[in-house]
Formats: sequence, C-alpha cells, structure tokens
Amino acid sequence: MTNPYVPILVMMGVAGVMALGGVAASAIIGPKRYNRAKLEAYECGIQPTPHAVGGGRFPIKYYLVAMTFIIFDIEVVFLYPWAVNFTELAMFGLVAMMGFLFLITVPFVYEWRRGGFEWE
Amino acid sequence: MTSSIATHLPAAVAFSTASVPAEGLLSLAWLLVALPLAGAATLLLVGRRADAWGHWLGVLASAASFLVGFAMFIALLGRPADDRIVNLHLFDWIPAGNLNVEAGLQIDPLSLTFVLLVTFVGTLIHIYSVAYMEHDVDRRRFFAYLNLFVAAMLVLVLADSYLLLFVGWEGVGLVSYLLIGFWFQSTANAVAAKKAFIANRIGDLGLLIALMLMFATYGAVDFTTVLGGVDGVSQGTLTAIGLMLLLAACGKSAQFPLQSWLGDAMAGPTPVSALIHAATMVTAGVYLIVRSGPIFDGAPDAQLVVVIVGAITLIFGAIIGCAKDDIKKALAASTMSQIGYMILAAGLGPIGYALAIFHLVTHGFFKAGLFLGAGSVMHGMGDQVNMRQFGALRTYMKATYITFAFGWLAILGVPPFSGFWSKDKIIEAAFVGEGWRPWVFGTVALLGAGLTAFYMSRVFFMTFFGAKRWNDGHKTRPGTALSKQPVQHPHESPRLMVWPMIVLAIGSAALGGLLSIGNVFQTWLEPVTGHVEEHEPVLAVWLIMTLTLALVAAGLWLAYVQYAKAPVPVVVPVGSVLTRAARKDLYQDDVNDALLVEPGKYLTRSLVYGDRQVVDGAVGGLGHIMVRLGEVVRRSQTGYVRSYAAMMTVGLVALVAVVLATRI
Amino acid sequence: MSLTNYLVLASLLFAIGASTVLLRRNAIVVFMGVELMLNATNLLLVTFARMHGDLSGQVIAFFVMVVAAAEVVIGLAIIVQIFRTRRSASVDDVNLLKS
Amino acid sequence: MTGGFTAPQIDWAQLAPIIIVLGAGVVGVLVEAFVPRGVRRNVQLALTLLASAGALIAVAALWSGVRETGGTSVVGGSILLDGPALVIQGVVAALTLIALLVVADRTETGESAFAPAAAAVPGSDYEQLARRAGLEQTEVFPLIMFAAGGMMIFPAAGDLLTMFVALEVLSLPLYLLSGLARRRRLLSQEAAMKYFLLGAFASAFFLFGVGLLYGFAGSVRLDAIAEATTTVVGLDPLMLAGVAMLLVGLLFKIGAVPFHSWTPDVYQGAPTPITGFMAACTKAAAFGALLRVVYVVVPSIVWDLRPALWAVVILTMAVGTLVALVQTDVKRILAYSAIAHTGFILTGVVALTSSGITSVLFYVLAYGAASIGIFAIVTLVREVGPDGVVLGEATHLSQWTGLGRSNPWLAVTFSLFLLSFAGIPLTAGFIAKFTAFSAAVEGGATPLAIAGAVASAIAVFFYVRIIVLMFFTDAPRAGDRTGAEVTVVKSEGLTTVAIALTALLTVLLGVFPSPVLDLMAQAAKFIP
Repeated sequence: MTNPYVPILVMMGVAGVMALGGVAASAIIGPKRYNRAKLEAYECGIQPTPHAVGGGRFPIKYYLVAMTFIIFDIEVVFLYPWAVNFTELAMFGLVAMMGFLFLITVPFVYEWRRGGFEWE
Repeated sequence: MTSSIATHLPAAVAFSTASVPAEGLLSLAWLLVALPLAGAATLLLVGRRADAWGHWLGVLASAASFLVGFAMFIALLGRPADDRIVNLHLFDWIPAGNLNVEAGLQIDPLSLTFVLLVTFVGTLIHIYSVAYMEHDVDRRRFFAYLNLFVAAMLVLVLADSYLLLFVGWEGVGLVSYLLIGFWFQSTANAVAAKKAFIANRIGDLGLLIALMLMFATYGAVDFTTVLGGVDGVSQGTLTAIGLMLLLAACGKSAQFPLQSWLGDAMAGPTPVSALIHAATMVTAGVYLIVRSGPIFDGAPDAQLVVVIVGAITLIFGAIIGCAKDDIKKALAASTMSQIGYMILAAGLGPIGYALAIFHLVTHGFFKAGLFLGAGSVMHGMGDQVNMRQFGALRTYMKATYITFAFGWLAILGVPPFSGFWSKDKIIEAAFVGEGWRPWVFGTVALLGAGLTAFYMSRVFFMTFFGAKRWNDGHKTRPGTALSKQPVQHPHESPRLMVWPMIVLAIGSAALGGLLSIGNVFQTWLEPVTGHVEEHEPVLAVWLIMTLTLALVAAGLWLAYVQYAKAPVPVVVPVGSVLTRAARKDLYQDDVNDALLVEPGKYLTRSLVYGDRQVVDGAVGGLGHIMVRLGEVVRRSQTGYVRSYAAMMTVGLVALVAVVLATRI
Repeated sequence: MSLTNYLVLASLLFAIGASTVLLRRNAIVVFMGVELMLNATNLLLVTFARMHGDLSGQVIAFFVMVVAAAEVVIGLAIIVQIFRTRRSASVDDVNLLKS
Repeated sequence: MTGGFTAPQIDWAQLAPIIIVLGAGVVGVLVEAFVPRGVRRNVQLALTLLASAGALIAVAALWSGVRETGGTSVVGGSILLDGPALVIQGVVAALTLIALLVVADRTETGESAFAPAAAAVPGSDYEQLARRAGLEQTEVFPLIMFAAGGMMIFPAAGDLLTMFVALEVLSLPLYLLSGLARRRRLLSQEAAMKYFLLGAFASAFFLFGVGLLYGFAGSVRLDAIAEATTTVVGLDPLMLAGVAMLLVGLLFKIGAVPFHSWTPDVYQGAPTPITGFMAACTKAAAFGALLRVVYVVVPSIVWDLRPALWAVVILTMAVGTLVALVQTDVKRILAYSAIAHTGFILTGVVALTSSGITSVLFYVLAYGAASIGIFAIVTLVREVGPDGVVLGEATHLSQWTGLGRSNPWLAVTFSLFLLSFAGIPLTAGFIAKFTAFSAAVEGGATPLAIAGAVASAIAVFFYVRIIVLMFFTDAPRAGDRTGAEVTVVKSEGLTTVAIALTALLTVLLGVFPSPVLDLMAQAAKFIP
C-alpha cells in the first residue's frame, strides 16, 4: 500500500458515509418543526408569495440585477490573470481579451435594449 | 476475397459454389425485380386516377417478369451444366469495415425454378383477381400490393447473400401483412395480420441471429463464402446456424411450433391465400433450407431436427385438416401438412433437396388451383366458407368442380397426377437410411398420405357431392335452421377466373409426370443440390408404392362413405375428443395464443382504452412476462427528481465498483 | 502529506454536495448542492495543480467558476419560473411527468 | 512557467464550421436587441438557416483535407479536427438545418410551438395579453445556434476542459429550450427543471472525473492521459475512478441506463420540435465525444471497463425496449425507443474496431434524421376543442387510431420512420443496426449483438402497434376516447419540407447506403 491515493479513496467512502450519516442522524434525532418560512424559497428579502401585480406579472428586477451581476462579475476572473501577464501576452493577449470583452458586451446590449436596466 | 476462397476449394465438393459473372441476356436479371416493383410504384403513386386500368398494369408487370424469367431459363439451358450458376453484381451495398456486402443476384437452376413458379402462378392469380376483386373499391391498391409481393419474393429467391435474402424475407412478410389486413375494416383481419406478423418476427429473429453467427464465423454473409467455407467450421457452429435457419423457416413456412398463424391468415382475400399462403411465400422456408444445404450437411443434429419438425407438422396439419369445416382453413391445414413433407425431404440431406423442391413446384400448382377453386365456390355462394353449408355444387359449377377435382387427385397422389410423382418420391426417400430413422419417418410420411387422402376427399365431397345443404329459396322447408340462411344462387364464376383455374388444373395433372421423365427436374437442379447416387429404401420400392396407394384408397373410401353417401349434418356434431381437439388446431393455437398473441392483442386494447382486467386475464405467456417486466421497470420512473438523482448515484457507485473490482 | 488533506477535504465536500442533491427538497438548496460539488472539484483541481507543479489545473478552476456562474443564471431562471407557477420550490412537488 | 509565452497559431479555417454557427448565435442576440419585433422571426430564421448551411458547406470544404492528412490539431491541441469529429459536425449541421424548419414552423393561425412570453406565469392575464399581441420568443433561434455550436465542439475536443465547456455550452441552451413550450407549460417547465438539475448533477460528476484524471496524468489532454495509462504506475484506482465518472457524464447525455431517467420526462415535456432536435443532435454530439474518450483514452484499460460497459449496454437495450411496451403516450414511447437506440448504438461503441466507429457515425445520422421527422409529424397531430379551436398535440395513443384513413400520407410517412426505428430492411435503420451489430460481432462482442437482435425483435412490437392503430383499428367509440377530437393541422409548410427531407434520407440511406458508409469508413480514424 505505498500508493498515497488509496487512502483518499477510502476517505471518499468515509466522507460519503459521514455526509449521509449526518443527514440521516439529523432526520432521525432532530426535532421536526417545519413552519412556512422554513419551506419557502429564499428570495432576496421580498415577499415569497407573488402579488398579483399586473395580472400575474412578478417584479423580476431582483433576479435581473443578480444575474447581470454574476455575468459581469465573472469576467473579472479572466481579466486579472490577463492584466498580470499583460506585457508577456502582448498583442495576442490584447486581441483575445478584446474579443472576449466584445462577446460579454453582446448580452449586455441585449439586456439594455430589452429594458433589463429600467427599474420601472 | 470471396472469389479467392472459392478457387481454393477442392473441386469435388458436393455442392458447386463456383459462379460465373452474368453476361448477355442474364445481365438483365434485375428486370425480374424491377418490373413488378415499377408496377407497384406506379399504382401507388398515380393513385385514384389509375383505378380504371391499374389492375391490368399489375397483370402486365407480373407477366412481363415471367417472360424475362422464361428468357433467362432458355439462356441458362443453353449453357453447360457447370456454368449454370451465374452471378449478377448490382452495386456495393454495405461496405462497413471488414464486412462488405454487395447487392447481387444469383441466377441458378434453383432460383430460376422459383422465379418461374412465382411469376407464372403469380400472373395467373393476378388475372383471377381482376375478376375476383372487381367490386372492391380498392382493387388498384390490392394489385399494387400483389406486384410488390412478387418483387419482394423475387428478391428473396434471387439474392446472392443471406443479407439480401433477408431483405426479401422481410419484404414478403410485410406485404403479406398488408394483404391479409387488406380488408382492414374487419377486426378479425387486423388481428390475423398481427398474429402472422408476430410469428414471422420470431422466425426473423432466427434468421438475424444466423446472420450474425455467419458473420462471426466467416466474416461474410454471401452464399459463395458461407456455403463454400463449411469445411473449416466446427460442427457446433454449423448446428447453431442450422437451428437458427430452421427457426426462420418455421416462422415463414408455418411449421411446428410457429404454425398457428397460417389458419388465421386465411382471413385475407382468397387470391392472396392462393399466391402467398399456398404457392410461394410459405415455401420460402423450404427454399432457405435447401439453399443452405451445405450447412445442414455439416450439422447432422440440426438436420435431424429439421426432419422431426417436418414430420410433426405433416401429421399435425393433416389431423387439423380432418376437422376443419371452413374450406379455406382446411386447405390451409393441408398446406401446412404438405410443407411438412417438403421440410422433411429437405432434412433428409442431399437425396431430399431436389425432391423437396419438386414437391414444392407441383404443390404450388395444385394448391394454388385448389385455393382458386375455393375462391370460386365462395364467389358463387356469397362468400360462404362453411363446407357444411355447401353440397351438391358439382352441377352448379361445372368448371370449378372439374378443375378442383384435378387438384384433389393431384394432392392425393393418384397416378398419373403431379402429386403422385413428387410425394411418392419423398415417401420413398423417407424410408432410406439406417437404424430407427427410416422406419419412423417413412411410416409418418406414409400415414400422412392416407390422412391427406381422407381430409382432402372430405373437402371435395362435402363441397361438390352429397345433398344440398344451402337455402335455395324455394324448396327449403320454412322454419328449419336452413331457411334462416341467406338464399344462395350458386353460379359459375366469370371466365377471367375460370381460365387461370384451368391452366393450373392442367399443371396439376401433367407437370409432375413431365418433369419426372428421365429425372429431368433433378438433373436440372443438380448444379445446386449436387448429384446423388440412388439409395435403396429399407422396404422395396414396389411395396412402398402399393402401401401408399392402398392407404390413399382407404382414406378416399372412408371420406366417400362418410361425406358423400351419408348425409352431412349442417349443425356441427360434437365429435370425438380428437376431432374436437383438431377443430381447435389441436390446442396448439391456444398455446401459441396464450404465449404470443393474446397478451399482445389485449395489451394494445388495454393500453389504448385502458381496460386493465383483460391484461390481467391473459395470465402467462412470453408477451405477458415482457409486459410485466416493463411494468416493473416503469415503476422506477417515479417522476421525482431526487429518485432519479439517487438512481444515477447508485449507477455511478456500481460503475466505479465494477471497474475497480477488476483490479482487486 | 499536507496536500493530501486538501484532497480529502475536496472529496468530503463533493460527497456532502451530492448528498444535498439527494436529500434536500428545496430546488434552490438542491442546486446549491450541485454548486458545492463543482467547487469541491475546483479544490481538487487546484490541489493537483500544486502537486504536479502545473498551472493548467488552476486555469480549469477558473473556467469551472465561469461555467458555474452561467449555470446559476440558467438554473435560477428555471427554478424561479417554476416557483412562480406552482407557489412551491420543492422538487417533490414537480411530479407530473412520470412512469 | 513564466516567460516564453508564444501565441498559439490558430488555424481559423479549420474552425470555420464552429465559428459560423456560434457567430450566428452572437449575431442572433444582436438581432434580438436591434431588429424590430415584426421582422425579427424572419431575420432570425434566415440567419440560422444560412449559418447551418454555411457550416455544412464548411465541413464539406474541409473534408478532402482531413481525408488526406487524417486530421489536424487546432488551437494548441484543444480542438482535434479529425474524421469522426468532422463527420459529427456535418451531421449536427445538417440535422440542425432540418430541425430549424420544424422549430420555425407555425400553424395557419400563426402559432409557433413556443410560449409567446416564456416569463409570463401560465394562465395569467399577462400571458393572455402576450398571446393576443402575437408575441414570439424568437430567442429560440440563437439558443439553438449556441447549442449546435457546443455540439460541434463536443466531439472535437482534444482536452477534457474543452470537452467540459462544450458540454455546458450545448446543455445550458437546451435546459432553457425544454421549458419554452406553448402548450402544457407546466409539463414543459417541469421538464426544464428536471433536465437542468440532473444535467448539472451529471456534469458535476463529469468534472470530478476530470479532476481525478488530471491528478492521475498531470494533464487534461486526451493523448497525455492515454499515454499515462500505460506509463504511470500505482495510481490505477484514481485513473479508473476518473474514467468511470467521466463516462457517467457522457452516458447521461446519451441517455444510457441507469443515467437515462431524465429522457422520458424531458422528451415528453419539452416542445416537440426541440425534442426532435435534442434526440437527433445531442445524441450525435454526445456519441462523438464518447467515441473519442473510449477510442483514445480507454484502449489500454479496456479490460477493466468491459464488464461495466457491457452491463450498461444490455441494461439500456432492455429497459428502453421493455418500458416502451407499456407506454401510452406517443412522445414517451419515442423517448423509450430513444433509450433502446442508445443501447444499439453503444454496441458499435464497445466494439472497439474501426467499423464500430463507422457504424456509430452512420447510426446517429440515420437515427437523427428519422427522429426529427417523426417528432415533426407529432407536432402536426393536434387536439381540437369543442369550439373547433386547435389545441395542443394529441399524444395519447388512442388518439392516433384511424389516422391512416384520414391522413394516409402522414400515416405512411410516420410508419416509414417507425419501420426505420424497428430496423426493417430498405430503411436506414436496418443498415444502421446491421452495421452496429456486425461491428460488435467483429469486435468480439457477439453476446451484445444477439441481445440487440432480441431487443429489436421485441421492439418491433410497439412500433408495429402504432402502425396497426393508425391503419387497422377503427376509431374508438366516443366513450373510449381519453382526449378531445383530433385533427392534423396545416402549417406554413416548413414542417412538411422537413418531413419530406428526413423521409427521403431514411429511404436513401436504406437503399443506397454505400456512398455514405464509404465516406464514414474513410473517416473512422481518431488522431490521438
């Protein structure tokens, strides 16, 4: 057993047992007092039950903002390494990044044109 | 690659497998298939506009195909016997890796015999149908299917590989399915069509598995390679292939234990019964076994099973035939029994191959004639099929009576009619051999001849002799059961129907004798079936012949006493246990029903309309097990995402475990 | 030796994520379980990258983050729509299609 | 690692099919942003049709080069453009082209298969408003382009990262598309959610497998991993577990048992044109990727994987066939038949011979064409409300009785596709099955081939059952009906074109398969 990974696999098994065991234990031992709030979806602080505003329309702004944020937040993941290695990557890096930014802009434009940024 | 194998073979194999490429006239062989196919396509595509002349186009296409076939026959006769296996390459069909299947036609005495039979009898039946189907609004479509059938059947017999044969095989199955269900307004027909389809599928599965075994063994599926290469193959493999081929043959030729569908298939139009379920398609199983001769020769066990299946079906069909009151079903049982003779002969090995094909040809003529006769009777009797309501028709339908009589004498094997020459040879051959086999199979074949004489005479006498048992409208006493029957005005059928019957009757009378002169038919087939020395049966030939004729005479006499001299009850008598069993197809039908058909039939209904009780009622059976299994597995589809995820997780764990287990 | 611990942790997180998917009813939480599995894999990748002295593992982790973000967007859209229609985010209530 | 960065040479020409399709997707988003609503649908349709046709032409143009060189590695080995990849790209492009016709088609009254406003709550006033205003969710077109782009990268991926990204690029739009049905929106949304959750779950497994293999080989490139399987010692459990998890992700996409459970639900719930698109193109792409993994990475450890793979194949065929026997919904029957077909195609995969590759390539084309056609027909058979208004699709079997008499051409074409699925000779399905099974026999997997033959013999039953229903069964009495009256809608004709094209393909590939088979046999070689 010189192989260092065998313990990992064993651990994976143990981990599975622990994870399942934990949940099982809490299901068996733990008190079950479900209330309405516990079963609701967590929705950024708004009333979980939709008001029938505009005949079933739903204020969707929260999600739009959240989704927009996620998309534009994530592009930074690629921008940082690029910025750090800017000189080495040189022209290739610049062109590639401009292409990337263009592609990111396309959905931005879409969202803008479709009124995704209008609050009211 | 195929040709190199062929050239390395020793020249003295029993079966000649060397073939020569087609040239000259023979290279037009594709026309044989193309003509009826074009006919069918035209009829289907032109649609209603062709209603007025469509049937004649159908006849023309079939007749043209026959003329081409006849020209081929002349051309083949002009060649030396060794050169009579001709191969026509059409195109590369499936090039997939090591398997390279070419679509090609093999023109040799065997396939050409079939071509002539199919197109000649086919054309006659086409002509007959013009009149028979006259009042059907869909006559054009009927002819399109008939043409399609002829094309598919020709593909089957002309194929130069098992794969192309399979195409024709499925094709005839499909078209026969369409034709049985032609009058799909009636539920019985649709059910019969489905029954035939299911039985055929089981047979097809056999052929498919045989194909795979061949491919695994030879790396090819063409006749030249497969049949030429049997020497290097183990007997076990050959037995497996042979048994699978036999299964295929059983499905297609209605042999035990897949015979049940043939009787029900009679629900289709009578010309269909004559063409498909008597003369051609149902004999495809015999063709398959004879064509695969070398495989069976290398696998004696499989060969024995072939003989046993043939023997069982031969008796089985004959017994059922004795009890059926439906004229078409009685004829169907007789077909089953006669094909049993052919399968038995084919199972006897090289000495039987030519005999099987010989009987197949003569049977094609007299059985088609009998069916057309039955159709003519039905035509005259307002589609009545119950023979207990016939009787004394000989004076009303002279031509039908005489032609039917020819067919009847032929199937009885009365000399010099055709059946005598072919069936007697088979009985003789069944007596050849050592040990118990000749005694058992010979006796069975002998008994079969007697039974055949009885039930066919029964059909004949019940229909044409005895007293009138139908309501003629004036002499029937009111108040009796008979008077409640519809009034019948029996009349002779139109000339278009009579002439084909006359031609077939002439064939029934003379063909057997003509082809027996100097063994001309066997010699003709020799390039394919191989030359065999005469063998001595365990009994003297004259004794066998005398016994056969004596049994035939006895059967005939018995039937005469019972059905021509004595009055035939209109109401079905209770009968003995055996009779009752035979009326129900010896219960085999029920067994098969329970196994295959009922679950399927009721399943469809229940699934469509939701009556679950019926399904639960049809307990047992293969189909039922499948359905149950399906129901069980279906329950795993709970609709809950989490249970799906759990299933995937369990699957993953199992997968990883199995993969890792190989290293422990 | 120390790196092995990261691998163990990654496996543990992965297993916890998978268990969450199997056991929780709320679709959002189920989905968070999937995210946990992806992030556990990120940890695995980064650790292996360190072990092999190879950067591609880290690059993959970046890509996984981006893909996970895209998945979140799509997933939220679908789940929110379901919630608005049925007034419930429980995966066990979504059970019209079955057998 | 620092220093010495050299920009990779990118052979743009080789990427043309992918770029055309993805570019069309990007342009499509811009069209959504700037083109006025009225002409948007026509612009999108033209754009996407042109793009798929362009991709097909690009594939054809690249063909001779690939045949001579055996394939090239592009973008530093991330994309491998070899024979199988190119063939799958061609198949995806062609089938997308046909599927788009079905997607775009509208009924006479101008109703497409998609919700007018997918964000509206079903049954709400706003939905009514959107319907009356004749809104259309034209985002469907760019979504399909993105999915098709992912499908074209998937089989060409040279490393596991690219494969993972491609997997997501093809999956994410499909999750959305599944939820956009116009009718039965609850079912559609349910399908989207199930597909999404299970798909994300499966790709997490896939990714963990990638992680394990990366730990094993120190690289995610397929050739490096394949090499490591023969050189690296002592890490076999890691490698085997990694490969197994990788396979789970792929087997999920093709719908193999036990990772199939999403298939029936999603096929039934999704808008029918999308079901056809998924059945055809996703299957083609996923089998391309699976082929690459199995033929490039696995060969040296084939003995370890064989029992597991065989079990999966047999289970898949058995479950697909048996459960299809007891279904009553046409779309669901076709879904289970899709599972059974996955099993049949898998026999070609596990054959591990070059004829196996050929057979899989041919099979996905044959199956895909028939799938698009058959689902296209399903879109036309509709229920009619009491006031004569055309409603949703009539998918219950009992509603198909007697269709052969009222609409013979439709029923005949439907039967043709069913016969192709059943593997009756002279249809593409027969050749496909035959090549797959014979490849399996050649590769020493005769039991699988026999199991396949038995399964397809059983399967014939439920295919023929539908044919019998259409032609030989009388329409039931009023009381027996489970649904409303049934009609066949007239459409703008695009669906008819698609059905005709696929029917033609099905027949041509069945009667004269040799040119296509030849082509695919030439392509049946992976570059490492």
